[in-house]
Amino acid sequence: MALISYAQAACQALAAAMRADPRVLALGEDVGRGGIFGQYKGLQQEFGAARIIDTPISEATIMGAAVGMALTGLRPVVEMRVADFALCAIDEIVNQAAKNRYMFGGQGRVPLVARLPIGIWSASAAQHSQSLEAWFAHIPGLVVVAPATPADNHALLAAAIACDDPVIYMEHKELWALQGEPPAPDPAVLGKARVVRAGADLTLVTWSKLVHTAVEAAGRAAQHGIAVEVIDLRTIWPWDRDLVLDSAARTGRLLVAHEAVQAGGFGAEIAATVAEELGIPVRRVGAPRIPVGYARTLEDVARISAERLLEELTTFVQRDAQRRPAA
Amino acid sequence: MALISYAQAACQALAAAMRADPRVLALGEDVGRGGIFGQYKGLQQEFGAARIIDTPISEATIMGAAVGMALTGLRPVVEMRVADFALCAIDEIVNQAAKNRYMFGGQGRVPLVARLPIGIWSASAAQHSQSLEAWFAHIPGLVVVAPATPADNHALLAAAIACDDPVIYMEHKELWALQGEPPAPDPAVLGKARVVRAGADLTLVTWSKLVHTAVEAAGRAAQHGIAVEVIDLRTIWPWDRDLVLDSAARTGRLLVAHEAVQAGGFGAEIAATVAEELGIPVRRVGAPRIPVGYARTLEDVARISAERLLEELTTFVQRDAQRRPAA
Amino acid sequence: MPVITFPVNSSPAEHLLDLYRTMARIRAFENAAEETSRGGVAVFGSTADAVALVRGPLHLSTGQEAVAAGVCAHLERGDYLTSTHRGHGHTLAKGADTAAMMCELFGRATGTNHGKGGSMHIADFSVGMLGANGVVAAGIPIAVGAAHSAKIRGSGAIVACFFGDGAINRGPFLEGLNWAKIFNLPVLFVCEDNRYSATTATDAMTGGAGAAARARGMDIPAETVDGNDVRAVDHAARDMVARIRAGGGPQFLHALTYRVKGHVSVDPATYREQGEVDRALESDPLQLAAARLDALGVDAARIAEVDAAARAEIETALAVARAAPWPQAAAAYTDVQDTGAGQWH
Amino acid sequence: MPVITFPVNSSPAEHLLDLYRTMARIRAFENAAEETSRGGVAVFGSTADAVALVRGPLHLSTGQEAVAAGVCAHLERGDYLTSTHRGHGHTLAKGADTAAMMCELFGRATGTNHGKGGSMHIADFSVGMLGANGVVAAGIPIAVGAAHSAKIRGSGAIVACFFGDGAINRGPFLEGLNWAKIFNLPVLFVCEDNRYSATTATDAMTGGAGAAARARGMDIPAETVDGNDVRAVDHAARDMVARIRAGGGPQFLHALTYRVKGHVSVDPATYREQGEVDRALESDPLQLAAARLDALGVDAARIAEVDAAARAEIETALAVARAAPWPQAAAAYTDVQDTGAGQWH
Ligand SMILES: Cc1ncc(C[n+]2csc(CCOP(=O)(O)OP(=O)(O)O)c2C)c(N)n1
Ligand SMILES: Cc1ncc(C[n+]2csc(CCOP(=O)(O)OP(=O)(O)O)c2C)c(N)n1
Ligand SMILES: [Mg+2]
Ligand SMILES: [Mg+2]
Repeated sequence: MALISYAQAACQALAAAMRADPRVLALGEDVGRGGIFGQYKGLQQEFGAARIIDTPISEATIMGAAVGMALTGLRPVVEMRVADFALCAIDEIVNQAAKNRYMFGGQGRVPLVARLPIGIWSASAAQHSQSLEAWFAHIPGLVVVAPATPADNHALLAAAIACDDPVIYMEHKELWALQGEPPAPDPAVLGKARVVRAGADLTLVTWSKLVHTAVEAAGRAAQHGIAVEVIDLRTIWPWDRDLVLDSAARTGRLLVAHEAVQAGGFGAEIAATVAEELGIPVRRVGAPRIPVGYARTLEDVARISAERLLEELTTFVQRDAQRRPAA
Repeated sequence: MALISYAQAACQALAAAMRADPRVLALGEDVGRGGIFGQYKGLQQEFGAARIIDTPISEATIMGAAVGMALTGLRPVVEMRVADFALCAIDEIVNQAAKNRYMFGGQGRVPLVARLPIGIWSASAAQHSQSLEAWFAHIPGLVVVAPATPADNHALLAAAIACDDPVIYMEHKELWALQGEPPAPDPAVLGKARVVRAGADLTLVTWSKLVHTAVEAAGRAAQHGIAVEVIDLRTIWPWDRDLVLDSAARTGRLLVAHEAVQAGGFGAEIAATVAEELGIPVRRVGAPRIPVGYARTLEDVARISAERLLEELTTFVQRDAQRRPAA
Repeated sequence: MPVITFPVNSSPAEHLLDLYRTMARIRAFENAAEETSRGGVAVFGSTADAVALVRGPLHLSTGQEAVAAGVCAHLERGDYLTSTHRGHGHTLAKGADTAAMMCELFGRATGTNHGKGGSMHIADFSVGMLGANGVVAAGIPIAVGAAHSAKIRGSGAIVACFFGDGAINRGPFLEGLNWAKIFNLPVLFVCEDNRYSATTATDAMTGGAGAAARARGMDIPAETVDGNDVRAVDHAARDMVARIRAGGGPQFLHALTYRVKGHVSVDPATYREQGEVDRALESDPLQLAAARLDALGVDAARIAEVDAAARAEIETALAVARAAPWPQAAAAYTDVQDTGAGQWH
Repeated sequence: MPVITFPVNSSPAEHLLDLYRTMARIRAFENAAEETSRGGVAVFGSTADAVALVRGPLHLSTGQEAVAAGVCAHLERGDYLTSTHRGHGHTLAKGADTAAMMCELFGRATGTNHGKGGSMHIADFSVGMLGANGVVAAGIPIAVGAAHSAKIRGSGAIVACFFGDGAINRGPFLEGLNWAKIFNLPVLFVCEDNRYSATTATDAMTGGAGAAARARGMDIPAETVDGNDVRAVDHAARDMVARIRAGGGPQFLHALTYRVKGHVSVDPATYREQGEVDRALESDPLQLAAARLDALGVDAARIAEVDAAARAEIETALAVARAAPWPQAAAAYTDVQDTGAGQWH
């Protein structure tokens, strides 16, 4: 079967949703020319300018208008280009989209999908490289999704569009061109993680682009006799507590890795939960608390490499095995 | 000695800083009439409208202009009224103030203090009740401070104004009228926590208004024979890791409590760190992941009471003592 | 687009009496809210009295009733409205039930928002009232989106978007007006210019001639009217709404009025001259309308009847609200979100 | 305020040659940057070539040089400037060293930002250039704050605030202009209208007559000029800067130009007609200025000399940049913040 890119997969999921449901539409800057990552390619030709809506550079109103649309019977997909620019629309996301249903006593629903790509984008420096999934997981009312593969970018986007809650949908800025297996037609179930690789020595929870790094590190760890169970979280909120706790209880060790800054990252939530619930050793790997610099030597410091992951998990397992040889 | 209110203490610290340094000024809505909490009372009379600057309702530009002022030799104190409205100025805080120094290679400094009061404000519902300190702790470049007492609101504000970094200064919306001991003249040291009450059985880390709740709960726990060490974190970033780890290592149990939503709150960072470093039992108490409702019955669900804290810490200590009787 | 039928205009006197009735009901509602809120507002560093019936910030539109009444007279039930923190008048004029509204202010389970919102977030989606908003100017993009939606769906609905004079200095004002203009959306922007933004006189904070000039700078037709003269508002709104329904795109109504009370109910507003307030009280919109009704030959008894009916309606609303149940604590966990329901910790 | 002395104007021909020189240097700089960036931009889903010297998004101002040159000719070193993602021209024209700039584009330790910013964040505070910005319109509030600061400190400095035609639809545009107006600040707003916002023709996204009309809606004096005619920009900027220095408050210059290249260097810009581009190329600002210099009797050899000097300067810059050291990995941890330094995990 022909492979498909991460961008194409999302494009197809959106097109399918638009064909099936006239309430679905997309709005944002440059979408009419296919979006700057090709993630809306050909859609305006098929669906017209009234449903693939080019907008001014007005992030606050792109998001705010989507709230108004969602409240009145449409299901907008909101293009924010990168999560960094969505910082111009935070009131609209947090005070309006997320709280609307609750604050007004359930009179309305805000079924929108806001696409906020995260991650370091090679050589794009501090204002185009942020991973802010932890922020949105902290906000009641929001669902937070971060697909790692083309297949998931189809299945999860389809699920997000079908969802009646506002969904913060965080693709990764460096995965657009990634090729992968063609997607299944069915939407995913939001909130369900996926075991990418089974293993008995350590549970490694991660998401987004780092899933691929984790798989690589796990492969190399296996050569050193360490069996790593890699879990792709897929949905950051609600996260799949049961699956993670099950796995961690079995392996007895939890490592969470994410590209976001480690301090205050969502890894803290997972590590803290596992520590509270299971009392097993936990560790986190995230970016240092520094902005992302432009020069490659600087940018690399903010990236989590497979080498780094391998080193962290090896040290973790070895130290812990020494400490508790009976375990 | 006469007691002083939390609002007055901040007012005095700002006035003292303005007298000592002509570069210090304040800007924001309604500051000319003393601010809506009296936290700028009398200042425009003393310092004039050019230094206590009334502004339009333009949060993005209040913050952005402060960045421009800070870069060019002033030391602005930025009034945001409540953290919730600062959501209209997030690009300016995160992409501009926090990253400026780094992104431009250290050419400039952004010595500003942004006042973003947090916490539930009685009967003010979902858009005036958020505690978002975890967000800013996650952002490289920012210092995050949360004073609990009048004395600290003097000492910490003085330190924040003296600091060359952008400081997110989070007073509590329900502490303005709190009376307390008059402050010492010296500024605090940012990043240093304070042991409010010593105890050997459990370390309870908290900040802002919950410090008072924690002290009450600790007093009642003492009557049940549980000695709680209460730590007021004061600075959320950089947080006083050493003090917390020392205490937790001594007591063998860590409980973090905050008024913010528990999921993704800063308690996760502390709990995860302590679990990683010490491997001791940890627990967190925070608000459920729900917006704050208006009716008191609903609002109360989002509040952390002394009863709740007492129950959590008692259960924690008792269960843990059973599990590890030798500890 | 589907055809919408409008109510046949009654005689000028009857129409004005209808407008007067709306204003009287708003006035009575807010007087009652103010009365039952005494001690309930924790603001300016004070602590809320636990026993007050209406608690939290209460923003009264006393003296501004003509704007809500005059504009909403031209809205259908299926039309939408977005409001501000000062939204009682808009909500009532759009057709919400006053008892349900009072229950909301009292924080009861039977309130329009089931006690989750209170005064500052009052909403009645069943009559198209999409909500008061605690964030200045935040209703503007939402209004524009609702109008965009109506246009896309071809529902024929229009949107009335209310905001204050202070809101025109926030970014979403520009963005929202621009959006409405380029997509030619059916939205009536209504700037309720009561001259204050909290404790600040807005004029000194506003560059240029103000609201209408900015709208015109984006080629949105704009008119400034005496917002205390309900007929002036009514006429301007009628014409603008007609243009909007005819596909003419966004229109902008700038209504000059005055905030008679403090910013919130407990604000003594000592930052302004009493003389200024006194002068403003001389052009109270209800008194102006009553005088005009008189001139049109409407019997004083009929006006008194309307006043009495309004007061009686609100007495009933108070009684209903007093007797209404509180939300259960469990309700704090409902209507958060569907996905992950139950995972609230 | 302290007195500021201005350079005595040279003859019109010499002044125009100075402007031409600035434009030629910008053109040479950007041509070199484009050349050395081939394969280095990871955009439109492609992956960056690891060996390219200039990497990441590169926004060229080719064809727009007259705006930077004409405006900056009237700025002192102590004046400030805020820029956009398309900021090479502004930086150079404000007086930054081209070798340090090229080092920054190459990501070297010797760059203006020590390799931390790259093209999109180029800055040289030592000449008052407060930074290019990756967020559209974000420079506007910063500019306004710098102007406010200059006024408060009585430094006599003014601020030139550059932004694109797309930026006028973001909220900070309104907020910043309003702020500058009410505080009567020394700021020159410069809208570089190159007709595109990334792949989108800005016109269809802009309600009303555009930038200047909006400024006038706030009573800020505004003028629209041919932004490819460096003399037009120069004259307008001269007069506006003089009014600003005289305490006249904010002024607004709307410069009509054209984005000859794609949005970023790798954008083929297939969304527009080649004819449109061809027509625009006919009014290339350098060619226009050269023709005018010729008409003023300036020898062609002198112009060629300027061109050659510009190219030579940039060749040197390239050589310096190629040889310059990378930042150490440890530098990734510097200039984050003082408080808690070392606690970066
Ligand atoms: C974004 C934002 N900033 C500040 C506030 C605080 N605030 C509430 S109402 C108000 C004044 C609003 O003035 P205006 O728009 O004229 O409305 P009015 O109160 O006069 O009806 C302010 C500053 C807010 N709610 N939201
Ligand atoms: C807030 C924000 N939204 C979107 C973008 C993505 N973006 C970068 S440049 C650009 C176009 C800007 O157009 P204009 O202001 O006319 O400047 P030009 O590129 O034409 O110089 C866009 C949309 C951004 N950088 N910031
Ligand atoms: Mg007002
Ligand atoms: Mg442009």
